[in-house]
Amino acid sequence: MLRERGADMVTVLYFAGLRERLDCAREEVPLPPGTPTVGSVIERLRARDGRWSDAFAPGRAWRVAVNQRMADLATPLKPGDEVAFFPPVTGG
Amino acid sequence: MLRERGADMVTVLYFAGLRERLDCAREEVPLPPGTPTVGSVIERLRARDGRWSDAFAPGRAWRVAVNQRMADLATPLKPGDEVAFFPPVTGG
Amino acid sequence: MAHVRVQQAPFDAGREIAALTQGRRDVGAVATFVGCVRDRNEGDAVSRMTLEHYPGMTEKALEEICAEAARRWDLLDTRVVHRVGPLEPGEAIVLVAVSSAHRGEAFAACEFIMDYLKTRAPFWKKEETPAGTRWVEARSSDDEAAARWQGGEGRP
Amino acid sequence: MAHVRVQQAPFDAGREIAALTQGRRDVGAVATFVGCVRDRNEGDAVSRMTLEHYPGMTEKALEEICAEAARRWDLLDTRVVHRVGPLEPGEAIVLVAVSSAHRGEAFAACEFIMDYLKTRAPFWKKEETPAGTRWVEARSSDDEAAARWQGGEGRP
Repeated sequence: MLRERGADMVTVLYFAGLRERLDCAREEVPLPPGTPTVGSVIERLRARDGRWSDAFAPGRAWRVAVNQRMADLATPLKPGDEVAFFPPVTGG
Repeated sequence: MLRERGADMVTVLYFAGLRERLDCAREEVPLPPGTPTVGSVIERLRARDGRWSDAFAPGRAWRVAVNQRMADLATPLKPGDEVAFFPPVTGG
Repeated sequence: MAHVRVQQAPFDAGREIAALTQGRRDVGAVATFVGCVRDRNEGDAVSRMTLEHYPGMTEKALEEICAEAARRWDLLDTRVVHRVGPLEPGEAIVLVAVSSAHRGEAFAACEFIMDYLKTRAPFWKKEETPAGTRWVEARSSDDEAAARWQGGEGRP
Repeated sequence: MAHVRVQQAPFDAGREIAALTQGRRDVGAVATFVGCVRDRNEGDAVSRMTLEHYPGMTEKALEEICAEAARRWDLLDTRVVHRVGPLEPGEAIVLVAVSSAHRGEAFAACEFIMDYLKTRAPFWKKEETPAGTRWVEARSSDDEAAARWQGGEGRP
């Protein structure tokens, strides 16, 4: 995918089983135009090949954090934000 | 009180504030005839002078154990039993 | 099954917890409670506390409470240490430590044992305050805490 | 106010508890939870566990959970230590220790912090079993445990 020069980007991190499934720990993703949210980034990721559409298929259990705080699909995004996707946590 | 020779006795212990109020830690008390219970021993103690009738006056909060297990007024007694009277406990 | 001690000497909470986990691979959860002497009670300053107990019955009462906890929850081990004699503010009075496979049982049993101990184990506290020495009064809140478990059910 | 550490090294539960009571005369109650690696999970033998976490967010998440506990209960101090990296069965994973004047608050807050930590702090467990390595699945029982506190009330 050609990186749009100067396009506004967010840093996307993947953790645990999701990182392994996608074979990707970190990437820069251009923000969709308009009022971008976590949901709109997800749509972009789903549009990619099988691994991505599968990992984020409806019904899959995953969580999202924005700038290190738990977030959800409606959370708005701005350039430079850190978005993290990960499976439900299992600490403690 | 003349100790009835050969009368059946129970050992009575008093703890904490009750011991101090009665100025008595331990005594042998003859078992009333019939089917003696904690209640019948209490009646005997109440029949004594002011300190005793006051300590066991109705409404006073106290507990009783027989042979080191929590008991109540109805608990039956037999010669040689160990009966303990004490204020509500405040450990922990 | 339970390990119960009534003693004058201080205890080491770390060692008591270690005793529940040392050399074991089946323990998933250890819930521990430590009760300490506070320098205030019912609005008065407390300079010292003295714990009286009923030798013989105290240990039996604590063992019975731990046995009841083991009947209600799936526990691996239980330890209760209660001190007696003179104690200063800041000193530990009691420890209850419970191990199990999962945290729910350990938490419930630990709190159950403390609530029952407070109302059924024969200990009595005497406090030295500026207004003189007094026996601590049993708290209705402790009776209520114990009553929560009355129904014999697991969770409070 | 809360003391939070995320580390690979083991911790000493006794020292963490002492840190809450040392030199203080206002602490009446310390409730502590220690979670350990078990050699079994979901019916399979576990030979080793590896904890992954999200550096930076983990500490923030734990601090936020402790702050919420302090908002709900009258607490004196809170300490949370969570280990990461490879752990063997029998080793401690996490400690939550809470001090307060009375035991009710300490018990509730300690259990609250553990229940929220289990569903909101970004840690993930990987297990080595005879059938190979697998990521541990989140438990619905943990979601239910956390949901008990949802109403924002004090007691579960």
